[in-house]
Amino acid sequence: MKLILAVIQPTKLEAVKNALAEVEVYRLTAIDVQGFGRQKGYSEVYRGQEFSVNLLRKIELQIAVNEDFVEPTVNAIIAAARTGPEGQIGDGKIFILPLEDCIRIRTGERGPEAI
Amino acid sequence: MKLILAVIQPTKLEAVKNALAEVEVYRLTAIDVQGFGRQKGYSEVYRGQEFSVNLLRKIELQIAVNEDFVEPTVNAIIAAARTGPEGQIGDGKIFILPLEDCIRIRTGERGPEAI
Amino acid sequence: MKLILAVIQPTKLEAVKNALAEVEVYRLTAIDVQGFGRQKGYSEVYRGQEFSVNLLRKIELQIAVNEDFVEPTVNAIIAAARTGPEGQIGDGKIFILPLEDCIRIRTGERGPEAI
Amino acid sequence: MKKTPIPFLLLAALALAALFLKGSSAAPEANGEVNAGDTAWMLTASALVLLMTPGLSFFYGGMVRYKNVVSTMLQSVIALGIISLLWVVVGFSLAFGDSIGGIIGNPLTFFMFQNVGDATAKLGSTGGLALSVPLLVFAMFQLKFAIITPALITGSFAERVRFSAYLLFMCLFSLVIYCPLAHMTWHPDGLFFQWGVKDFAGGTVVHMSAGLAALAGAIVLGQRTSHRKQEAHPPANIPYVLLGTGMLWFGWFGFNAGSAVAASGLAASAFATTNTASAAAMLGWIFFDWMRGVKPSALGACIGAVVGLVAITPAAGFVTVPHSIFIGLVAGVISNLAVQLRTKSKLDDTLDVFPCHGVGGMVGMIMTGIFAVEGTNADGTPKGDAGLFYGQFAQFIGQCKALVIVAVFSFVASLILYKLVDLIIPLRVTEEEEELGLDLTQHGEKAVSLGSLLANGNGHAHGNGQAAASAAEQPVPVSH
Amino acid sequence: MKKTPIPFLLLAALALAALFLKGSSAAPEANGEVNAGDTAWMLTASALVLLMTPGLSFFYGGMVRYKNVVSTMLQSVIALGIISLLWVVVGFSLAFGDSIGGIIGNPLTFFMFQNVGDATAKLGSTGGLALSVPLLVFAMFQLKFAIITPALITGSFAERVRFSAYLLFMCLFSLVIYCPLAHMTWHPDGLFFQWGVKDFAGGTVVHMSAGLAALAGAIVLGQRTSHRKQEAHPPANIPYVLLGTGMLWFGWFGFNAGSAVAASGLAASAFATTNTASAAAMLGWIFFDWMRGVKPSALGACIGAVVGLVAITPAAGFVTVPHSIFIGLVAGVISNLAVQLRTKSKLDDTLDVFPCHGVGGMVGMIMTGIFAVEGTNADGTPKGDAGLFYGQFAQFIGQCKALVIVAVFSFVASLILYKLVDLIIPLRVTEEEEELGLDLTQHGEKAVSLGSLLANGNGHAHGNGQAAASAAEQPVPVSH
Amino acid sequence: MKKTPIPFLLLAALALAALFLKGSSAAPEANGEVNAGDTAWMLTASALVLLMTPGLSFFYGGMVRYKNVVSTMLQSVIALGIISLLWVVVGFSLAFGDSIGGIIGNPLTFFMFQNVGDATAKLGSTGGLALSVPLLVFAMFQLKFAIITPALITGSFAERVRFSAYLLFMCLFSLVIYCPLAHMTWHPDGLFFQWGVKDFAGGTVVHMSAGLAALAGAIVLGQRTSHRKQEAHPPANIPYVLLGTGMLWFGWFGFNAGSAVAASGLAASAFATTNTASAAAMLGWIFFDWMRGVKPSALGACIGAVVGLVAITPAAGFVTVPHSIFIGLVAGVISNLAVQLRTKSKLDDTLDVFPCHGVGGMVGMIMTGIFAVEGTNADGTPKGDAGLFYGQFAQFIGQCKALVIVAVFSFVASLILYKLVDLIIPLRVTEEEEELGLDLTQHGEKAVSLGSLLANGNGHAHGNGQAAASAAEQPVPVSH
Ligand SMILES: Nc1ncnc2c1ncn2[C@@H]1O[C@H](COP(=O)(O)OP(=O)(O)O)[C@@H](O)[C@H]1O
Ligand SMILES: Nc1ncnc2c1ncn2[C@@H]1O[C@H](COP(=O)(O)OP(=O)(O)O)[C@@H](O)[C@H]1O
Ligand SMILES: Nc1ncnc2c1ncn2[C@@H]1O[C@H](COP(=O)(O)OP(=O)(O)O)[C@@H](O)[C@H]1O
Repeated sequence: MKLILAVIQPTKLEAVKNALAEVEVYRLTAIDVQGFGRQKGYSEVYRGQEFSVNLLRKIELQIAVNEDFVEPTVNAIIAAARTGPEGQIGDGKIFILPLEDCIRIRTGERGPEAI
Repeated sequence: MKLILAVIQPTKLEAVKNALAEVEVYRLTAIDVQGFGRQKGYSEVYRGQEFSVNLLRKIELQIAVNEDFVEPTVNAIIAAARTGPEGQIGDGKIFILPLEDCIRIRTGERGPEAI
Repeated sequence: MKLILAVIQPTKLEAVKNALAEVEVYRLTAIDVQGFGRQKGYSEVYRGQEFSVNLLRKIELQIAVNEDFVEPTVNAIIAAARTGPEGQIGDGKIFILPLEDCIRIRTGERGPEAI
Repeated sequence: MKKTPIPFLLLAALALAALFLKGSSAAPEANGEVNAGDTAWMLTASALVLLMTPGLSFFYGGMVRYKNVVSTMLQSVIALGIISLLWVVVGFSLAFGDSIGGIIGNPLTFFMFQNVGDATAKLGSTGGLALSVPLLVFAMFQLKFAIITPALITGSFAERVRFSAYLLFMCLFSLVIYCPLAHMTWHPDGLFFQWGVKDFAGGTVVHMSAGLAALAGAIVLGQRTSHRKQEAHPPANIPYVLLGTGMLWFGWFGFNAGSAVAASGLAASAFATTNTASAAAMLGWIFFDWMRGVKPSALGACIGAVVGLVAITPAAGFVTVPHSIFIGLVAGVISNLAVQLRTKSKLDDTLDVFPCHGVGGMVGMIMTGIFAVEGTNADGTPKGDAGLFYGQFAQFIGQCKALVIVAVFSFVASLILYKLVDLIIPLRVTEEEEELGLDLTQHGEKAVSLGSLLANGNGHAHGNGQAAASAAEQPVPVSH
Repeated sequence: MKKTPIPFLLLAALALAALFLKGSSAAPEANGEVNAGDTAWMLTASALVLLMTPGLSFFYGGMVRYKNVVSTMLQSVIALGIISLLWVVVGFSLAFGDSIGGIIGNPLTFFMFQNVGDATAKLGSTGGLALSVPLLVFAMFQLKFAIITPALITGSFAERVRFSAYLLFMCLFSLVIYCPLAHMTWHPDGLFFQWGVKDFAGGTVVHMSAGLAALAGAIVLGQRTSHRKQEAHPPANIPYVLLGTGMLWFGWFGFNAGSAVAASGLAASAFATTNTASAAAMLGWIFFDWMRGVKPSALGACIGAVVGLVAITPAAGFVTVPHSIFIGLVAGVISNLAVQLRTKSKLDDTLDVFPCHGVGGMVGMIMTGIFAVEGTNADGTPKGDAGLFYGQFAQFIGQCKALVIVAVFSFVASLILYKLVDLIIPLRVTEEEEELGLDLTQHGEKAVSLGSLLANGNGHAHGNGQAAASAAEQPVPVSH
Repeated sequence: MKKTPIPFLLLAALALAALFLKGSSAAPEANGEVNAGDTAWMLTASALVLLMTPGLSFFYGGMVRYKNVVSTMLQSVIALGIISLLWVVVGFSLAFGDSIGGIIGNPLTFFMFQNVGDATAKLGSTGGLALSVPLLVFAMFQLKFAIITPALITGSFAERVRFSAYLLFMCLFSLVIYCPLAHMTWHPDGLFFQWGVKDFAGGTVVHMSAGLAALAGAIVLGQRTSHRKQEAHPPANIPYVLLGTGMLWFGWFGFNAGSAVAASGLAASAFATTNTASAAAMLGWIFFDWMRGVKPSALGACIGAVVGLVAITPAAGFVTVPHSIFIGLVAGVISNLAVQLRTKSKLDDTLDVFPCHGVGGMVGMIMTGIFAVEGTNADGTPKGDAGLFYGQFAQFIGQCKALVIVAVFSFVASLILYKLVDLIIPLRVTEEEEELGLDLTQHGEKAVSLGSLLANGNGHAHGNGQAAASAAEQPVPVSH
């Protein structure tokens, strides 16, 4: 089992969810995050002074999947989360972590069953 | 060492915290998340049109523990986070990740000591 | 590759970001979290009754790095996130997780290249 | 959701009926007695009192939890719609029409505001109430009082009442409880008026009636699930409460000083006592908290100020400015204690409507009986209506009598109305809807969207209502 | 960002010019005809109407998405600045100066408010409009109408208009469309006034002109990207909408009852019909929703109430109270249907300004033609200006004529003005700025900072505007 | 927390004392000179000025950081409580009682509002101020000015002042600085009044006194820790600032046009100049920003508008409308520059009270000396009190003299008062409390709870105050 973390543009959430549904990944957890990366920020004004802000809002998806779903999931995310055919700076990252166990609270099931 | 991620119902936070304290787990980090799972959403109205929302608010707990605390922690969470005796869809999941190292910033201690 | 999770005081974010930049770590993802640890909370008043709150706001940084960046990153965080020379309760924790793969959505690159 | 045509059909029927009534002329000619200065003030005062209802919606809306903010606010604001129409149709007549036994007005006197424009500016069989403003202005001014009264009640059953049931209750309350009380108290042929009961701007009619109906409501609807579980109920937005308090205080000048129905010395006096009592109660509340070791809070200051406004309401034009300090302070401390008692009890009066408006109104009525200064008759002789403080008893006893009657009547009658409504439409939402919040389940709305996932999705559906065993994939069933 | 000196230089030039005009005396002596009561009411009414503009900013600001709240609000509030100055310089003259062919006022009559203080309180060649208040009060009262009209339009192109282009458009709209319409309708020598068209407080001048300009604006600017993609547009803050509605309702008493320009029975009547129509439309809207299976929402109640206020505006002083129920209900239902139609169409009138103000204004004008009661001449003979309902046709036909002329004129003229402005400054921001939100890109601000990372950083810059292939590390280019 | 009984005991003692004063009669009979129209306007104006204080609380509260919103708001609102009572007890007497040497009023003249109801509507030994409204109305109108003045100061030491110390300072400021200034300026026997200093509605009394006390406060309390560290201070809520500005602008019509103390041409004139100056300053501020390459912001527009209102305050009834454009623009630009200077300095005047109110008030006083038009005596002869612009010098010099005296007096006296207070109660909270925010540490409250973890828990306690070496598990020590 793996835990996939995908940091994406907030505007792509809907598209990614749909793409995941097509590869039969229906369950995930989403988190509001702020990214610092190569993409640069913008400036704000306060009391007549401009100051710059370099946090950019992103969404992180956490998706626990069984081994054979890893590649389809990754590919679905890449396809749906890319801005334009060539992608844009700030489009995000996917991280794959080993997942040792998974438990469904409702039933107490464990392991691949519970994903 | 393991890092336990537990996605639970927001209403269960208090109960889970108490259950963890009973097994002597006092430290944890909590995050507001949104879950997509089997539990379905609700509908909203805007300018006379109804539209449906399928994100549901959850809380994710991140708990770093030493090996021998893993099972007690998992059991405590399951017991406290379940809705009713049989559990409900939407009650959540627990994920167990391997944790290679842990450092206490205050002292610089590392490893199981620092958990 | 490793995924470093660092829970820090919100007031230290700026300092930690700068310290990381000095060791050439520019990319990271930040999350608002609430911590329960040894540091205690405060009390609130509502309709004339006081009640206590024991969640404390923290920031969690998620930083994916290649092996040789792990130690510099950890050291930079420790140095910048500590309150005062001796540190304070509540200064936070760093967790190091194994990271199996990393994919840049924009280009599709994988592995250490994509970090 | 279910299609619910009845409200619209009733409204449409009303509009059609109204169509075929030759109304009074659009612009009633001011007769000789109309004074432009007084009219200017009364138009202003009417507008000010209108603003109190949105003010109340913020005062209440900021105190409930984030998931019930919109519903709580709408419960106040909707009264602007419902009561405005009821008032035009029969409400004003029931309150100020020709008296039927001193208990209620004749519903036909001003049915559909017929005759309001044409009426001479006198009310009462002996012309007891002679106005220097168009009757239409008086009718609109009084309307604003009728609007805010049911809105006040909503604080007690907030976070669990069903919207449709509340609408029905509001209509019944207004016709069956509010209008008779207004008639008895303010119509020159009304029972209390004849007895000489002093209620300057609505201590009984508005605040006690609302406060007692609130008490009955909290009892009938029962505790919120979260209250039973002793969960914390963090107020959604304290700045809203501060804003609401500011709007209420501002509007209350219309309420109290407007009750002089003229831009006169009496209005000035009511203005001054109102401001002073409110100030004293505001400080009284938070200083009392401070004395018992609780931090002086903004919420406390706001609630205190409103209690002061409530308590001075019946007394405003009858007492002196220095005495209004005393009245405000006493009311603030008594309501503060009443809230503490309520907190320790099992009564779930969500926003303390009874301890604040009910108790505050009673304190005000009694204080009026104590501190009222003596009036003079037309021939200059004293009226003998001074308060206990000035060594006279009659007024005080009269006030107490009215107080008891109003309290009992309001409480019992509302109890009956709640039960009646509950038979037709269940008053309380399901436990699941309560958990999800009324905003979402009653109105399909969320108060705030900050663009983040979190602030967007509220309502942590915990699915108690779902078939527990089957893994049913249906949406959370949300009733209308 | 780019330094943009022109606005400041223009303003400075104006201030210098103003300096060397010997103004009228500071405190115009009230001549004998000035009535303190009427003046008291009109000062109050002017202040009330001023408050409508901040009220509108909340009504609109709460409905847009979180990232455009500040810009939407500022678009209303800035009108207080721009139009106030324009009005002093030439606006009031163009609207109420000596008539040039019944179409527009002479810009020199009250240029820079010269002569306003000294003028006798009469307007029109035959003294058709005799005031009992200082002309200066009338000028300030009318100013508030001129302010809110362009502010109303902003709802239609919200979330995508460039601030600087909007400022330019607002100036032109006010001078070229608003002032002539005000002149024709309300100046005694104006065309419509002469025809006997009835528009009590601005059904054509304010609401139809704004509504049609809004329609043109939505067409010229085109759909928001998010609208084209059919994304959800969750309203940022529903309590803001409720607050705005409360402020608008409150202020509208100044708007409508103030249009009697006296604290009179006519003011009382306008006050009453205004309140009643708004109540009927509020309920009409949500009950109609409910009937078709949509939950009764706070947003619906608010929009409904405002539609009722719009529709009664031209009729307020001319119809009876019972008829105002009918007017409010009909307007509420028609606008509700119009919004539904618009939602299904591709027209992106962000906040439904056309279906609410445009259509509401038209309904009001027609209703005035139907329900106006007959006026009387000085000698007591009837004027023959009653509505269709009373069996007379002339007034109704006159109203329709005016309606068509105003609609066509407002629509076509705004279309031209938009195109003109667009040549000078592009009306629409870039797609990237739209995505980031106008708050950040036009004003460098964020509505709310809750201290968390999330609420702090808004604007999820998706970088469409960046050179796609090169990995350029420049900040997102944000135009002024 | 610690039990703090003193405030309550003082309040209770006051209420008891008040009890045994035979107050003046409740409803002062209007004597022959009372005009209902003027009274209507002044009642309204008093209510309007009251609303300015909640307005200010939003204006300020929206600009501080999220963790100090409630405390900043309460610091304004609490003045409604404190000053209202002080004013009744001795404040009004000190300001408008029989003059003691032209410096201060006799505290017994209207002690506990005795004699206010009965007083003839004349003030001053030679009856210099003859009112057409009940003296009680005038007293309430003036009260509202006394309330807002200390509230204005709070912007300068926001985010670090201790609540209890502030309460004490406010009382002293009001009695020692505000009342004498009001007496000298507005009482017919007052020093400045006798000199012929023109201050229509409080340029010196209200704005300069507050502005200079603010400067002293910022100096005495010192920089916020976050300011020293040059952290960003994102404003919590810009819509609040817009709302506050709207309420202030609305209320300011009461402030300035009400200062005519009649519904007269003078009121109309003050109304018009007020609106115009505010508009000019609003645009001046943001257009000036734009010219120097800073985006035109909502915050800028709001601050600009308020500066315009401040600057026109002393001049409102004395200058012409065209000149008010110039006054507004100049004030806007000067304050904008002053804020820029302040930003570069180490002075931590949190919300720029000195650059806005202090400087704005000074600009207004000088402008009055320049642009005042000549008054006429009762016999029609000119008073010789015109401004520099009209070629006369005396008035201008007089204005400058008063300006210097008021500035020095307010600054020095407040400096002493701060030091005094600091001896009794430390003015500043601990560094730890500052970090946690005043909402939590002073009042135990949080502005907003959105139901998420994040928005619930604010205050990121970093525990500086904890014993560093020992791993003490005590709660963060939070002083009262
Ligand atoms: N090494 C990393 N560790 C943690 N988060 C990262 C890392 N690299 C990128 N991210 C996340 O992904 C987002 C997009 O990264 P960015 O650098 O803009 O992409 P790219 O690598 O395509 O240039 C960042 O805002 C950040 O949230
Ligand atoms: N495979 C998964 N990956 C990530 N998060 C998950 C996954 N499965 C469940 N979750 C989280 O747990 C929550 C509860 O899941 P749900 O599907 O309702 O439970 P169940 O498995 O009992 O039907 C979801 O809302 C989601 O946040
Ligand atoms: N075992 C843990 N698992 C998850 N989070 C932890 C753990 N220990 C500490 N944290 C996080 O780190 C923060 C600081 O912890 P704290 O106990 O105050 O530090 P210390 O270990 O120095 O006493 C906590 O608020 C919590 O968010």
